[in-house]
Amino acid sequence: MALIGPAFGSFALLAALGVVLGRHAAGRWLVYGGSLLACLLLLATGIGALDAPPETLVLPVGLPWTGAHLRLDPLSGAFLALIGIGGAGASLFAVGYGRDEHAPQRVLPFYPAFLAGMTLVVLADDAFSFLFAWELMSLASWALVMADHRPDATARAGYVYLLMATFSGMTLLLAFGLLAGTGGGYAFAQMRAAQPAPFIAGLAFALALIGTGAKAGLVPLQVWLPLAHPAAPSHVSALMSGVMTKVAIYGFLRIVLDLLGAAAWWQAVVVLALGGITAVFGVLQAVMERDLKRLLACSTIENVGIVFVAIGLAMAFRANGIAGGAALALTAALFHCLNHTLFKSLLFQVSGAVLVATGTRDLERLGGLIHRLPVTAIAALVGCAAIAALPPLNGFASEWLIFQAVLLRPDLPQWGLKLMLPVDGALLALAAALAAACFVRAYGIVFLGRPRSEAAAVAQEVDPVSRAAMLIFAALCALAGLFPGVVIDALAPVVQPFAGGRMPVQLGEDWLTVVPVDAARGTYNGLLVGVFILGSAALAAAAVHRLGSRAVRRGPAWDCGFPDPRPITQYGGDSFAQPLRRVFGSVVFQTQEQVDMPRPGEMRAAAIVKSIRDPVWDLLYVPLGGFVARLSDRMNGLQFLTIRRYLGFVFAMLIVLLLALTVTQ
Amino acid sequence: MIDPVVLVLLIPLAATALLAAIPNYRLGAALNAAACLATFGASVGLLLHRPAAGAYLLVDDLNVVFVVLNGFVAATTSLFSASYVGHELATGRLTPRHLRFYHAMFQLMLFGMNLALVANNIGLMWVAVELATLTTVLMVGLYRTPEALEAAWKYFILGSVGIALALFGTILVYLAARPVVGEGLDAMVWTTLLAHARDFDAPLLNIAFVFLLLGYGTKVGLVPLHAWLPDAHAEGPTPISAVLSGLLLNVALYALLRFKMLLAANPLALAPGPLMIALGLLTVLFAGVMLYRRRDVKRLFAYSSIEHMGIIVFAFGLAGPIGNFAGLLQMAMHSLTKSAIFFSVGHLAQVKGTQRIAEIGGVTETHPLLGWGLVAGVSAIVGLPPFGVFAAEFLVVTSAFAQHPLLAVGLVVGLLLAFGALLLRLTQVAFGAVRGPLQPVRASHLPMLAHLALVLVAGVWLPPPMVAWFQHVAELLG
Amino acid sequence: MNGIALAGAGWGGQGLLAALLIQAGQMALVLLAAPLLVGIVRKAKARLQRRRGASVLQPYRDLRRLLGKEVVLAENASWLFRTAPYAIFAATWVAAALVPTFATGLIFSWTGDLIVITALLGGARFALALAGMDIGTSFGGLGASREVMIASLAEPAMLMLVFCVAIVAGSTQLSSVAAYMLTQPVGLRVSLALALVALCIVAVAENGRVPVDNPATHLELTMVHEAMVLEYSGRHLAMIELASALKLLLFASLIGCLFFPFGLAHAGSAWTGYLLAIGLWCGKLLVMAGLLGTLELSIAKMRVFRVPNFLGAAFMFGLLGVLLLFVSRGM
Amino acid sequence: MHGLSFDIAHMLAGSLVLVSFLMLYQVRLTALLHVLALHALVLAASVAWQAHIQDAPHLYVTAAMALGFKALLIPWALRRIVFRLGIHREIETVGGIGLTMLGGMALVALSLQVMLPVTAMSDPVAREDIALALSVVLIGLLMMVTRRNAVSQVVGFLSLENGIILAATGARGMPLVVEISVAFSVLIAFIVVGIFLFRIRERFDTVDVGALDEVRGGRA
Repeated sequence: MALIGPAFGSFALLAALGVVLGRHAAGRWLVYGGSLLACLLLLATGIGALDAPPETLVLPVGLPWTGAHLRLDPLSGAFLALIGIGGAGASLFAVGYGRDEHAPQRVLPFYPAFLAGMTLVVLADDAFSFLFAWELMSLASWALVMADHRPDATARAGYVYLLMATFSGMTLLLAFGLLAGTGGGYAFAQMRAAQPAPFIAGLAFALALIGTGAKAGLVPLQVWLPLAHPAAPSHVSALMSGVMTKVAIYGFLRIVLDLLGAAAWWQAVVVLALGGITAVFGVLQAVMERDLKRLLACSTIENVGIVFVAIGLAMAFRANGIAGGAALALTAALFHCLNHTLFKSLLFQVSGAVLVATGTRDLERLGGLIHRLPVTAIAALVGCAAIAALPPLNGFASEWLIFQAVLLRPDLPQWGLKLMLPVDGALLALAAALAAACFVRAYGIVFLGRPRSEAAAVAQEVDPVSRAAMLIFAALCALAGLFPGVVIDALAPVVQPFAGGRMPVQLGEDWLTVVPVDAARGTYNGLLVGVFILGSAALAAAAVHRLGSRAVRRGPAWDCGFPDPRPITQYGGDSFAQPLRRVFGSVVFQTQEQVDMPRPGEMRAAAIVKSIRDPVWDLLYVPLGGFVARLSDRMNGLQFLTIRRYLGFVFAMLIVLLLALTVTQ
Repeated sequence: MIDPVVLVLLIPLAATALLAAIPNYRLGAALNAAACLATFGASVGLLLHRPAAGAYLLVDDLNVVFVVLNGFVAATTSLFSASYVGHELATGRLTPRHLRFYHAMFQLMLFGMNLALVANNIGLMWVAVELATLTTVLMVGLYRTPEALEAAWKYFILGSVGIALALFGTILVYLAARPVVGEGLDAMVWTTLLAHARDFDAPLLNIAFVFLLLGYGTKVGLVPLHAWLPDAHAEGPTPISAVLSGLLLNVALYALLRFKMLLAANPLALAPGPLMIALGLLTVLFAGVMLYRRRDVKRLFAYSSIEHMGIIVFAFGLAGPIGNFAGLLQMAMHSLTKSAIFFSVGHLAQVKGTQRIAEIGGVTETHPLLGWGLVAGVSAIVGLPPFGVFAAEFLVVTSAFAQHPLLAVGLVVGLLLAFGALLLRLTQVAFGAVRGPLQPVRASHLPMLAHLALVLVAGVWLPPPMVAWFQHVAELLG
Repeated sequence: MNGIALAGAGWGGQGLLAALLIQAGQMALVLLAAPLLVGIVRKAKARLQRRRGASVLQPYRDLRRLLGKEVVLAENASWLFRTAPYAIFAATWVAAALVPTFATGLIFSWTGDLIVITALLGGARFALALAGMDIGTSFGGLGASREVMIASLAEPAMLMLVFCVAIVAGSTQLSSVAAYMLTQPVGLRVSLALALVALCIVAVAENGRVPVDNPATHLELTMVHEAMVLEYSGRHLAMIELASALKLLLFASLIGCLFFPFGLAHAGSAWTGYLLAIGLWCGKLLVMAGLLGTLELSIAKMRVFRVPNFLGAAFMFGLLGVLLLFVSRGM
Repeated sequence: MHGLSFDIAHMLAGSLVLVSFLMLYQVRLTALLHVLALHALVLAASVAWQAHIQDAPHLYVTAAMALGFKALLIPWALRRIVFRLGIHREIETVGGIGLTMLGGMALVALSLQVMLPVTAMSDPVAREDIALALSVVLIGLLMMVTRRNAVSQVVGFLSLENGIILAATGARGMPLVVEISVAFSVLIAFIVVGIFLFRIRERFDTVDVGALDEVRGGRA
């Protein structure tokens, strides 16, 4: 806790510096360098708090009679560490990347504020501080989204984003109002102590789910995410996707697991259902997306869904008193949060590097960057493999744990859970496979093949600092995948109070094998899998080179007899996605393709038009927006009445009130 | 040593006379600012030395904050006004003669508002509110354009009816008090009334409250009594818009609160809570919807003021220590924030030569300080942290949801509606492609920054004495 | 604590060395047997078509010839294109080594479970699809695009049947599952039957067999797997061919050890037991090769966009099996 | 004595209500102005009577103002405006006379009903007076709402205000009555001057901001 003060102080100082030195290069170095140090401080504090008793602090600010309560317990510590890692990575990347910022004075002041907001969310121990930080985080990130404010798309993104963020804040406000009761017990300690009636607890749960889900990106509250995350500068996108969604998940955990206490099983069913739908929906959107950063944002939705599935599992087990299962699922959820922070930060950094190098995020204008950006390409490959859940990287480790949790107890007593668990397993499996497809596409189109535009053909590798940041994160992805036991053991004290138990100690196992429950049920050893793959690949390569031919000749690619050297003959992003679009998109997204083929003799070009509709947008937001528009059109007439009419209102009001008075008396 | 409360009244009154006599507008503007600052100084004196309640004047926990706030906002507005009218004079929209009138009226209005705040006599309070209203009517019509006259006329007529209804209510309060307190002046002295309110005839008090609610509610801008408010804000000079939103609405609401205390002190009287909640909710929802079709930037923020008055009345309707505290806090915060917004908007409208939202764009780029000031102001007014309105809205919504879940949901819908509209327009004005002229404006940024800084501080930390006063008042409000 | 030690405890006096030897023996065995299986399938098809067909050893000869040839790389091939064959081979080999072919309880069996095997195959496919896209020809992209579409359904179907089996056996560990199937009176269960059907469909799809793909085709527009490897030559092609042969063997062994586990040796069996198990395994493979050949001859290849329905059916079978298990343990 | 004073006060207040009804009945502006003068006259009488029975000489000032200002000056000024604007022949009401009268009756009933539970009033004169004053106020408001013409609306406002003065003077011993009536007179003077200066012929009604908005190109 002692390090929190300096961290906050430096964030405040850095924000001020950002205002003053916004336009100077020194500002960039100071703000990002300072943020990097502060984030490392947070990381240290967070890791230190994992295994320590909770510390509390009450400051005489905030709500007058409550004060600002801060609390650092293992759960906050875990997420603090997460913010530290993600923040440090983004800051380090930004030291280099920020050089290419068009308007640094629009980014620098808000960047530390954003970090400070997120930090405060996980430390807050009363409703006021929590929401204060929650909304501050939204506001600061909104300002960052608006950094490149000129395009109409940004205006729309920022609008939808802040509106949804405020919706989330308002919903949480209601949830806290319910938990605080009429007495105004806003401190979390009071809320923990209170035992709300089942109905109240259920309502609070629903509100918390909506409120935090809107911020994390649960379907159908995710619409802002693919708009806002890409609009921000890439290092901010990394923070928003990699860290802020986790802070939202923290909010859910804090309210539902901690403040509400034991949950009813139907709540787990709701979380499982939403999580599963979100995972598949997000990745389906990602696989069809042609903007690189939007693709990454959609994939964030998918991962949020996966985490919520894991949390739902933990709730289900907890509701049935299965401590081991709850511990497994919750550990998996937290581990996946960490992993997503690592590889999504990495991938957004990659997208930033690509953007700097080529000036575009459009898949149809990229290609062949593996030749021009060799280091970025390696880091990107690791990130894509990790997010595609390939062993031995980290994404697989956490998804494997979640699958183990799904398979753990098929004999739960409630019918809802009995049905939901296998369905969720199927949805997760589908999501995992689609994620692999999605990132084959992303990597293949961006880095492989031939460049699809002049900019991609002449791209230059990014600066060394950015490269270092990407390589560090790639290494972290690999490390977390090779040694998952370290993370699992570190998370044990976080999980313990909520699950009522913990996973078996992992570090004592032979060869660092991961044992979710007991060895007979299934084990996984990332390190050995990694060693085996590397070893056998090396063995094969050595043997082949020793025993077989080593000769290499370069020649033209096979053109099937129709030589057309233009890169446009390659598969592009849209063409690559076409089979998937036809298989999955036609149902969910009503995708349509219209081919306009000129008749023989006609000289015009053939054309294909594809259309994708977002069902969530169409079914929920468009009608809602239309309703408000119609209502305001209808009501607008009231602005233009005559004075006599307005007097009529006064008169009518008076009569109504007097009548009411006579009736009540 | 003259009593500061007398100074608070005398300085504006003297300045009115002086300013009416001075033809030089530059001197007038300076003197106006000086008088306002002096009044502010005197009001700060009230914080240190609070005179005992008299038959006519009273300074207590409730009004001391608002008197100081009044002094402060008036002082900053006078500074803003000085640069604002300079520009208006340069563009020929106003003449020195207008300004002489304007400055005198400004002080007279200040006098009226201060008098309404410190009056311990409900009759005197009524007179003072009427005075403040009439002076603002005159200033709203200052530009003499058809629209300005239209707005002033509308304001005047609706305001007059409101005044009449408020007077009727005041008479009824007197009638209720007379049998208990006795005839004469004492039966109109608020402190005496409060002391004896327990024994008043409850039905009479109820009827009185209905009339007072409608009468002063017209000034507050409660729907459906709000019609004058948007036009008056949009067509008058911007300093007046700032003062209208920032102060006059508060003064009217303050008057209403005084009477609510009487009702709260009488166990038999009807609880005005449900009525105020209903009116407040209606106001919030209505204003939220109306915000969407606004094309004039000042009218936009006028509707936002209506919305906030709705929230405040809703909060007072909720009552209880939290609801009342939230209402008081919201009053103070709204007054500071909204005037800051009008300072920014006023300069922006001047530089762009229009108040049409569609013709203003990208101002954070062309006028960073004004533009970001507007962004901060709007963020504050919609209730985002780290600004003070957030604390108030937090308290209102949480305590409402604990008591009346459905109503709280309605309130949240209204807040979100308003948020959506304001954010939409803010995005248009502050960001996006640059629209409108680019020349720099000779703006005084100090008032805006001072207000925003205060709102920011209040969002993080409230001074303990103020909290204590508000808590005491919240208790009295029932 | 260990479960792992427990798994290895059966080794008792035989010692670590023997355990390692058997593990290595299995790895070598699958590597050696894989081309043979391909040869047998081809032979079976030829015989059923009343052709003589090439020798069952022909795949070995092909591999040897490919290994000896020089590699012709397309002009803009990157390092990824050159390393991918080894990665594909390694991932597939490790996966194949994790499947108990003739014995359960191998010393490294706890390294990964069925889910890991699925993911390793996914990794190989990931690399292959990327390699297909590296050159920037339309065929590579076409193959990769269709491959990921097929995989996007085949992988979940595979996972569903993994779930199905894992729930029945209470473990995802293949050794445990096989041991369970062997020792417990599992009987005929609807969900296991569904899983078997699903596994067969997935196996057909994963190995690029008719009706999903045709390993013998050379008409570019209908290819999936062959389109991706179109640019490969020499030793690279050899590794890929070997990897796909390994994959076929892997699936055959998987079907064998999950659904027909009789005769599997277990940790601590005598040498004779192991020999018998190897013999039985070869017999199972022969039968399956024959069945596969028959199947391939008896149906026509599907249009690409009918494949999703085919695989969707497998997915649904798997899901249905799991649901039945969740709802009623008796099914 | 007490009974008689009560009766007379009551009668005067009642006549004020009656005259209000008379006002509602008038459709021609000139006639309306005459009734307005009558209204003010009755008010003056009522106030003077209150001054007499309450022994409050300052109320005579109010009575005198009612007589001089409202009964003479204002009707005269309005009459000039009416003639100058050339609308002296205009007849118009919204909803018809009969309906308006019916509404007026309902309002009187309402105000009596509202005042009924008020028990603790020491002196019944006041209670009845207040009930009648409330009727006058409500009818005045009704008139403002139902008439389109600016002048007749001013008349409505005046009668509303008369009702309030009636209430104020009926409240025994109320301080500041004179001041308040002076303040009100100022207000009314403002309105009349406003109509006169800005030639607000019918701006109460027909000229609305909506119409202006079109011209202004959407300043909403």
